[in-house]
Amino acid sequence: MAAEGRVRSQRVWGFVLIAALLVLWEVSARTWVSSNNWPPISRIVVAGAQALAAGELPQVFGSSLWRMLAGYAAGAGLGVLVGVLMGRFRLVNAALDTLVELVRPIPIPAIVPPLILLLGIDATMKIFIVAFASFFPVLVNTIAGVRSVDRVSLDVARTFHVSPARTLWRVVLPASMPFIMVGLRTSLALALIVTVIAEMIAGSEGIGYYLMTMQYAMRSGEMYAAILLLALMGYLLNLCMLGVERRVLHWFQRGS
Amino acid sequence: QQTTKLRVSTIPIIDTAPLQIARAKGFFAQEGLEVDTTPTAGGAAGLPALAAGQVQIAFSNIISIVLGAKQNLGFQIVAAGSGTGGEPPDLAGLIAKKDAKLKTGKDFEGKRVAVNTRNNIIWLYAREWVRATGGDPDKVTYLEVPFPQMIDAVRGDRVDAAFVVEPFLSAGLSADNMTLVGWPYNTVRKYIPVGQYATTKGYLEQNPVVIEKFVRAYNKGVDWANANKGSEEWSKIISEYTKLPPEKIKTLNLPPFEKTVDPAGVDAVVDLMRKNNMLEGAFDSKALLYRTATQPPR
Amino acid sequence: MQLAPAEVDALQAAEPRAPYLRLQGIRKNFGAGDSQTLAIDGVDLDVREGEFLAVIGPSGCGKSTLLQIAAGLAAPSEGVVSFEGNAVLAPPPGIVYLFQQYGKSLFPWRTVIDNVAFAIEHRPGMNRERAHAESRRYLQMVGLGDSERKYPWQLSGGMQQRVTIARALAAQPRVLLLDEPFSSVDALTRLELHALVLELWQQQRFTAVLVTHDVDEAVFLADRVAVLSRRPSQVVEVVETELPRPRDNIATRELPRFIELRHHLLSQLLRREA
Amino acid sequence: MQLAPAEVDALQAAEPRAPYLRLQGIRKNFGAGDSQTLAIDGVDLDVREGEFLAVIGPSGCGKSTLLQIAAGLAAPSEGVVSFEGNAVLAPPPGIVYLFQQYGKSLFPWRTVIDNVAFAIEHRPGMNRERAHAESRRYLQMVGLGDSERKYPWQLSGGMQQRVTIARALAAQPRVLLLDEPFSSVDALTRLELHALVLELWQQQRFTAVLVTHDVDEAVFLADRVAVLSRRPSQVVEVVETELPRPRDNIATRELPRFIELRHHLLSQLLRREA
Amino acid sequence: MSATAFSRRRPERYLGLATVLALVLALEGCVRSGSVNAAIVPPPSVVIAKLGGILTGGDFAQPLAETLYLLFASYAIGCALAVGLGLLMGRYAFVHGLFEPLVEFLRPLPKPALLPPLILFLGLGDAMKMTAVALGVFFPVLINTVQGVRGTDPVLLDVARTFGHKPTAAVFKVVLPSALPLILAGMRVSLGLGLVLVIVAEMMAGTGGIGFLVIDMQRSFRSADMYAWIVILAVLGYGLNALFVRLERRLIHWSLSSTD
Ligand SMILES: Nc1ncnc2c1ncn2[C@@H]1O[C@H](COP(=O)(O)OP(=O)(O)OP(=O)(O)O)[C@@H](O)[C@H]1O
Ligand SMILES: Nc1ncnc2c1ncn2[C@@H]1O[C@H](COP(=O)(O)OP(=O)(O)OP(=O)(O)O)[C@@H](O)[C@H]1O
Ligand SMILES: [Mg+2]
Ligand SMILES: [Mg+2]
Repeated sequence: MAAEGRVRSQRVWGFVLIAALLVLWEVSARTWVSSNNWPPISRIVVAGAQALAAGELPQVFGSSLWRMLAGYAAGAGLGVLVGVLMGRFRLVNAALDTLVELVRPIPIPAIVPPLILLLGIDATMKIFIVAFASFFPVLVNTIAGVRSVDRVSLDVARTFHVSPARTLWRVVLPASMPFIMVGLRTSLALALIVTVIAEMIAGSEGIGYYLMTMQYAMRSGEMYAAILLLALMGYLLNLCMLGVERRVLHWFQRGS
Repeated sequence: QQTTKLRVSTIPIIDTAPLQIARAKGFFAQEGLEVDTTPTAGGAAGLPALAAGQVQIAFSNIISIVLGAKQNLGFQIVAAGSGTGGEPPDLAGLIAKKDAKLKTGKDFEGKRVAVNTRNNIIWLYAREWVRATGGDPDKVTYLEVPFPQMIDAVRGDRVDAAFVVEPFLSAGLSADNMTLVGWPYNTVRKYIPVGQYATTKGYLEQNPVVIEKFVRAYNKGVDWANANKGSEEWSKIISEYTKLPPEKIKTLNLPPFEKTVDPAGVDAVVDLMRKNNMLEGAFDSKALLYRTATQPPR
Repeated sequence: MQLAPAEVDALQAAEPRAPYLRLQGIRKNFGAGDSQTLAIDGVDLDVREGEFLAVIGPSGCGKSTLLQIAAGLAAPSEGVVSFEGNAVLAPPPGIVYLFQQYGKSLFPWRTVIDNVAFAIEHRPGMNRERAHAESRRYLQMVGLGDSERKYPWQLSGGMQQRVTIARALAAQPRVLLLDEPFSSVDALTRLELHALVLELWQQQRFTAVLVTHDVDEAVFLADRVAVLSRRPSQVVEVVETELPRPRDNIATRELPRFIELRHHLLSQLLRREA
Repeated sequence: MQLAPAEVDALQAAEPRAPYLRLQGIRKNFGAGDSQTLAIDGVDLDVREGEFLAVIGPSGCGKSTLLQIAAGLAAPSEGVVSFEGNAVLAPPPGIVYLFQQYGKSLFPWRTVIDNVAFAIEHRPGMNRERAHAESRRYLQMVGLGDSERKYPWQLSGGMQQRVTIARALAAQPRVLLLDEPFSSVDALTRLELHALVLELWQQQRFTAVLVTHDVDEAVFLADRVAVLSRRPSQVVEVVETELPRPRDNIATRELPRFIELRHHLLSQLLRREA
Repeated sequence: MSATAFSRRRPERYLGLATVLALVLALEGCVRSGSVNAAIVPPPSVVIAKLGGILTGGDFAQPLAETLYLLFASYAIGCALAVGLGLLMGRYAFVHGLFEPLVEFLRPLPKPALLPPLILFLGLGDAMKMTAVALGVFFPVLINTVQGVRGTDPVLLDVARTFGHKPTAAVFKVVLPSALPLILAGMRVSLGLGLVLVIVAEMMAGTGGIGFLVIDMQRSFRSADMYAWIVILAVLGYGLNALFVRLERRLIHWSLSSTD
């Protein structure tokens, strides 16, 4: 707890660092880097403020956010579920392991045509893509977490005749939480990334489409404004996750 | 009268102006069509979506349509989109640094040229331009660079020249130390087809009337575009879907929009594709053009 | 402690009962190939219903392993365990094993009281309040009433150990297998815990098997004491304590039989080298 | 064991020495706000150079905490620790603390011998072979010569505990702080370990502080025994054992002084309730 | 152990193959029955035939080598930096505070969105691709490492202190091994991610490798060839993961021992 407070106060330096980088950006854009693709921060802020005021950006972000959350919830939820089962039961693991490892390296852009065929070009497809991407980090971390659960913990549950299902829920799950949480955080950022990418494939909604259009319209100010806002959104979402993590994992992180 | 819903995959670039105009001016509604345009990035997902039946019509470049038709996806061109006129300017040009002193294809040997994707139309015409101006296209390196990054790439000497489209072309030319080297489209052949609207044989057989209505309304958009190019309303409509600032739209130099596709032009493209190993075996380019593409419906 | 149960007990201890928890020909091998360790080499042991059996033996001889096998937590390499006539292949309902590694057997994400509640919260008809009330009762018995909201890592070693005792007792098992449950507590606490365990044992009439290194403790608590040999371990001898109940911290320990047994067992243990 | 060192020892134990390891006004608070626990409430204790000091006290009173403070592993909330005249703010070279939680203090990714080698492998002039040879020597001393290539989870509780003893001894510290090091071993092993520790203590002339729950052990091994009170703990009394060295398992334990001390300390511990 | 474990694992291994085989057969059935457009999803049998052609033709070595080179280089860079920074961030509150905001701002940014500055500053070559991929590999390993470091048992750290190990030595001897299960989990996530990113980078940069081939075939609607390459990709991913699992078994057998 004290350590957490210390980190929080040190975070100030993190923001100082970011501010310094932004100043460097401003200076570089005004002096030696001259490209339409590298506008000064001040121009980005102005463009961003206008887009925000016009209600354009809030609408764009809102529509992305729900797609992202839907896909993330599905993918991460399934990741934990399948991960716990695969980590715990040999047979489930044997049945799915090969399949998972064959599917994991397939890049989404490569399977866009069949996805369109099966899921259309609208929300369903995008949500699926987000879920697909969120699934694997959670799965891999969950399996690793479940496998690292101490045998004594499991035996305690057995000797008190706790049912296997309840053991999963009350012992295996909390014990693997350090792994699961970190998988969830990895996937959260990934979900955001993939939402944007999926929106670039087709459709006229969301951050991805906005970034794409602004780039092709040579309005790099708006484009970077959206990127910075995206970063901010990711930061805030991660902060929420950290809040959850502090409650769930207080017992784990006392080493720090 | 009952309205028919039609989903059209487009690309939010200047080339699709007539379609957007026809929509904005209500030409489709007059024909009893409700057209819903779905933008896809660079058109990559457009033809797959068409083949999958998720859209009924897709705007795409001629090369992709030919390649798809070759793989028995049943594509049919129903209307003209964009192309080059009888003389420059085109929608795309080859630019380089002034001090690079690049003039002809011969100068390009051993040099690097930026194209948006290899094995596609920009690449094809870049090669053919090199050939047409006395160079060997195989001695040139073609690097894939997204259009928005091409100017940076030239300026940063990552490439020696770029075959770039509007609005980046105008932006590039307005920068200092940049010059136009050539108009590959026009140099290779006048009146060549670039972008077209395609549908599938399956849809055509079931809905010939819908397609006629679509093309008729679209052609009204073409007429309007050619007549009102540069007007306030024109800028407004274009700006609406491309997000380009209106003042920039006014400065763009555009060829006229066409209502028909020249079958000879398609043949020529197919020949070029063969010449550059993009196509093997027999291909009947006549069968690719539905009648609405050569004879505008009354 | 009334006289009646004590008398019954003395009787029960004397007269042999039907097989209750039975270990037959138990052998246990760890590892494979060259690095094999034969931990237990043919142990036969009958635990009688309701008795208090103590097991002593040198460090590393296989006492914990044996208890885990009896609890259905580990499988013997050879031999059979049966409980009330049925083969034990998984932890049978009614048998609870208290781990020697008390630190590891507490869940770090649960508070002390929730750790105790773990033993009972899943039972039919239990809810959170009842489980907590029950757990609190046992925590108070082991002297940890004021630490219920702490986490295990906030407790001293001896306190952690007492939590595991509370948890095992709260489960009210029919057979309680205790693996060095008092190793980390001071003399007084240990006496208090002895009294507590004996009292509950007499009230609830469960069967207790206790592994300990403390010969005094073994003799004081048990009806019978089993002595294991060095690894690979076998049963060297099983002695009836034949001490009267209720037992008293001072009186019992001064009985000639107690002193004699203590001496005998200690010399058994100390002799093994020779 | 020759007579000479024993005589020296008896002398040393009698005559007070210069402050060596000194705890002054130590208080220790855990937590903050409402959930505060005052574990130690003003402890003053001087450990003399070369002496064997035992510390006894009830479970949870703060013995481990006190030893960790003395080792420089934990900071006191108030008070000062000094070692050879210098304030202890971090673990000073020469002081080694042996953890009560032996299971947790072994590295699961290291074999037994590598766990022991951990204590010395980083020293100047050490290489892998020498560290292993040295570690092997100490493992043999604690009776684990044949388990050196096993991993901690393959050992029994008592064996794990002996590994930590071997590790602490291998470090050859000037001050060795032992926190219930013999709690999980059987009677014979315990006697052997007592002999081992005493022998090394006399050979290497280090200072030993031993926390234990076993009063016999405390009296048998120590020069002085400190008794702590319940939490918040204070020093109740420090007794000189005044028993001759070398000590003998049978003879020493039969000395009247031994029996008297044992009785006194036990009643001290058992009385605290009243 | 090995003898029994082996005979027990054998049928299980077939189970995994059986699952895959069943799915492939189901797909074949779907395509053949016409319920799925064969032009977009070619029947597996056709893909396998193409695959045979590629493998016997021998032109798979070159793109495979390019892809693997890019993958290994960026993976190694990304992991090394992530573990290094992760150890520092997990250990020192100041470093954590200094970098955490930046990391958390950069982490959710899509690499395509970073393409403009990447191309602007790094050009079009391997440097740009490696940076993009290494960046993607970097973050999962980093946050897993930080988490692992923070979970190190204080008792183990105190053991190192009491035996007089220097703090830096303790990082390598105590913190790193203790965090290893989490670090390896992160690296395993990143391995899959890295492969995907390499392919995507090759698709976007279009200079070669499997990614370029795949996207090129997709653009020319040669789906059977494309899927043949995707199968190669999938098997590649499977193989890399299998290697990784072996490594994991060696490095953290002590942590996996509980599941025997
Ligand atoms: N998982 C394992 N793998 C290999 N050997 C093991 C394993 N578990 C226990 N052993 C070995 O089996 C023997 C018996 O272990 P066990 O824990 O039962 O001893 P114990 O009698 O309980 O000892 P203690 O009194 O020290 O707790 C030991 O020699 C130990 O090394
Ligand atoms: N990290 C902590 N947070 C809160 N309280 C703690 C913490 N560590 C120890 N305590 C408390 O401090 C007191 C003393 O603990 P300590 O471990 O020193 O006792 P001990 O004398 O060694 O007991 P034992 O003989 O049982 O090992 C205990 O009441 C314990 O609850
Ligand atoms: Mg044991
Ligand atoms: Mg203690």
